[in-house]
Amino acid sequence: MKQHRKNRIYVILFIGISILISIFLVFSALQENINLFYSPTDLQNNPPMSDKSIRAGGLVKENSLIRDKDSLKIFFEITDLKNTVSVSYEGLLPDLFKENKGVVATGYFYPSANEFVAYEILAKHDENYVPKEVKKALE
Amino acid sequence: MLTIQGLSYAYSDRFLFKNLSFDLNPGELIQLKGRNGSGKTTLIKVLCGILKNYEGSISFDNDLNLGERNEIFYLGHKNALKDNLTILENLKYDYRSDGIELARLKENLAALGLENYLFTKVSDLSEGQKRKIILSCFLASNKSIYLLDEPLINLDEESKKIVSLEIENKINSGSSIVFTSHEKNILATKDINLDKYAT
Amino acid sequence: MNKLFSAIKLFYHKLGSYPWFYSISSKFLPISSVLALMIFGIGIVWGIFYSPSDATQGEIYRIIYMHVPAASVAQSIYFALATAGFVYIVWKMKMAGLFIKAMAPIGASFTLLALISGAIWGQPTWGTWWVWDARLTSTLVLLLFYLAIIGLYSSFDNKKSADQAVSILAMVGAINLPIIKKSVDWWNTLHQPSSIRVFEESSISSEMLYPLLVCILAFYLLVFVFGLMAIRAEIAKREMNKEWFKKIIIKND
Amino acid sequence: MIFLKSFFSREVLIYSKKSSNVISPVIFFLICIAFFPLAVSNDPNELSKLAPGLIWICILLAGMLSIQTIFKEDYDDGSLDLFYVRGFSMLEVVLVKIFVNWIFTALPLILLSCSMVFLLYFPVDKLFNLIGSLFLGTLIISFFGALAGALSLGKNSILASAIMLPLSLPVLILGSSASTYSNENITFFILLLSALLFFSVPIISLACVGAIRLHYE
Repeated sequence: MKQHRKNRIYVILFIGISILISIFLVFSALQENINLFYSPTDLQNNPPMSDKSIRAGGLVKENSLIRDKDSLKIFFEITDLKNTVSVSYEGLLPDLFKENKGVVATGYFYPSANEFVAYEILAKHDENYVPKEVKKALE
Repeated sequence: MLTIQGLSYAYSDRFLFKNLSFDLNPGELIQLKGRNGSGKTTLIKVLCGILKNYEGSISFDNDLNLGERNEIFYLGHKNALKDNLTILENLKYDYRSDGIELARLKENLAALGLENYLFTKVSDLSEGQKRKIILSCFLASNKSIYLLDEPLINLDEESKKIVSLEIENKINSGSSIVFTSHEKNILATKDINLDKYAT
Repeated sequence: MNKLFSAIKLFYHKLGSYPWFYSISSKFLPISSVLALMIFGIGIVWGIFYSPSDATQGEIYRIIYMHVPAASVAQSIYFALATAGFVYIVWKMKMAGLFIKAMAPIGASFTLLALISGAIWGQPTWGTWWVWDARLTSTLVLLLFYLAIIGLYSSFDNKKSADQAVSILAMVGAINLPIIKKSVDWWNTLHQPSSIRVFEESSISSEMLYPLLVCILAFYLLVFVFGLMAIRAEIAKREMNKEWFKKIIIKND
Repeated sequence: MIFLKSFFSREVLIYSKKSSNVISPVIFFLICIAFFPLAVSNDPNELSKLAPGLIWICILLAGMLSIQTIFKEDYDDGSLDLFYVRGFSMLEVVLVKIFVNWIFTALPLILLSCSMVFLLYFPVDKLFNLIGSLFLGTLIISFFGALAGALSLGKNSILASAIMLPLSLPVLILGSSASTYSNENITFFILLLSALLFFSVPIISLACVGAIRLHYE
């Protein structure tokens, strides 16, 4: 067996084995369902520690938006049609923030008061396009 | 024994030399001649396997791809020495000096006048002295093929004599040498003038 | 079966030879450029004027007819470069190296077009010109890859090693692009879960889809035409002093 | 195999003798980190929010400095020619060189980033995440840097960074988010980073071998 042919086989083995290992690692990583994003139900069932900044998201409950007169404080509730969580936020709301539209808040959750104090709000946008006429027809 | 058939080498589609064929038999001393840029250094690099995309074939003891390479000693323009290491540290890890005991190397270094520089950094040495470090490996090594690119350049007279003497010893002991040099007084068994093969 | 195989092999070798490609392309060029411009005109006019306006975003979404084709063309040109790189490394076909050199600037300009149209599109909906969302960010990375290829090519003086370097980079880039896209998407869901699928064309209604498909076809034809021109220019540059090239020039004029 | 051992000790000797290899990335890293509080803001919770990303960016840039000249010295002084003459398999040469370079330049930076707990108010409980992800991330980045260095051997180094940085993007994303999330999610990131490592090691080192070869046309 010529030397350089042996080398070639080592190289191919080297590539094959390490790519197999990497595929195995990716799969085992995906099993590890980490939880970076909490829906109101997650917040109820297994609440994170309140000193950990987490992301909570859901639909803004119909007419649950209360604006404090003197300060910029805002209270509203987010729901995933199973449970609701009340959210307090101080600051400007993004222009796409509307009731029963999706929202993602980053902040701290206090299970005792079932209250989520957010320091950042991102508006979610519904995803698909529907021509104006069709949308009117649906309503 | 090295046989070369139809060897041609092109650099960015301009042929340096075209279908050059010759044999390098044991005990033969070939001097490569030709103007600057006629491809002398390139030919040496091709023969020792640094440059690979040549046309034609080079077979070593008719084993086509020069599989076992440790039978070739290559001395190039660049010395391949590490500047921040001392002479002995360089020699410790340089493949050209493997298989040679340290005492022999020290002997050769002393012969070439480097005996009290063994522990100085290579960066503090002159070009000629750096050259002598590699030549000390050359003096002590016994390979079957030597490819030397300007072995005698910027050497003092005395060292030139030592090296030329050693070249003759190696030829008599059956090794074969291809070298390039502008020295006149080395009697080569065969001359190859690359200008004849230029396109 | 092997008749077909030898036909492909013959075509493959012919593709590699400059003279054959140069003469064939001179025949194809006029027809395909007219065809490309025509389809481009139809697609754009249909998309801009005759398709319905969107419910939530009104008229501005029409930029989709420029942005989505440009982005998809930019992506496929890069993978074409990667395959050309693979062909160059494995079979040492000179034409493949030349293909990469010729197509890289075209790919880069279409990526730039996709970026600019994406920014214009993002402006009304987000209120800012640049949105660090998944799609635009990976398009920006694609642009960086193109610029790396062009830069690497120009830094070599010897054509052969330039082609080889560029092929290696194109292949390595192509292997890493999906990974980068995945990680950028994943990064985006971290900051903006189920972010706006503003740029996905899958979820749009059919009246809008047809003009979009026409535009995409038009863009690919345009790339084909520009590609032909660029490759011919590159062949001319490399084969200027060759006999066959002089003969063609003398024969033409 | 004997070649590997002697080549490894040769590289270690070269790096240990050349202290500038170790010191310049460290100095660059510290200066780079020091700029942010001066330029951005020095209030603690703002800095601790930015800290993971800053550390990763500065380590990426500091690592970039030394990794790109990994083959330059051997190419200039002719050692690479000898490897070809002797018929060493360039894959081993590349792997050993990258590993030794990683030991001498990246490890000190990782140890140094532990001090960021004080300088950048980095939350102490997440230090383990940071070190773990840095450990893997810097190794992956060294491979991309080596490829960039090999491709632009003997050319200006701006190009090398233009090649290396886009490739290191996934590592930056995974690494910096690994250091922001709490400890129990760390296994997810470590698994992904090692998957990336095992995926890019063979491909990128082979590309390096090809890239070096092309300078010998």
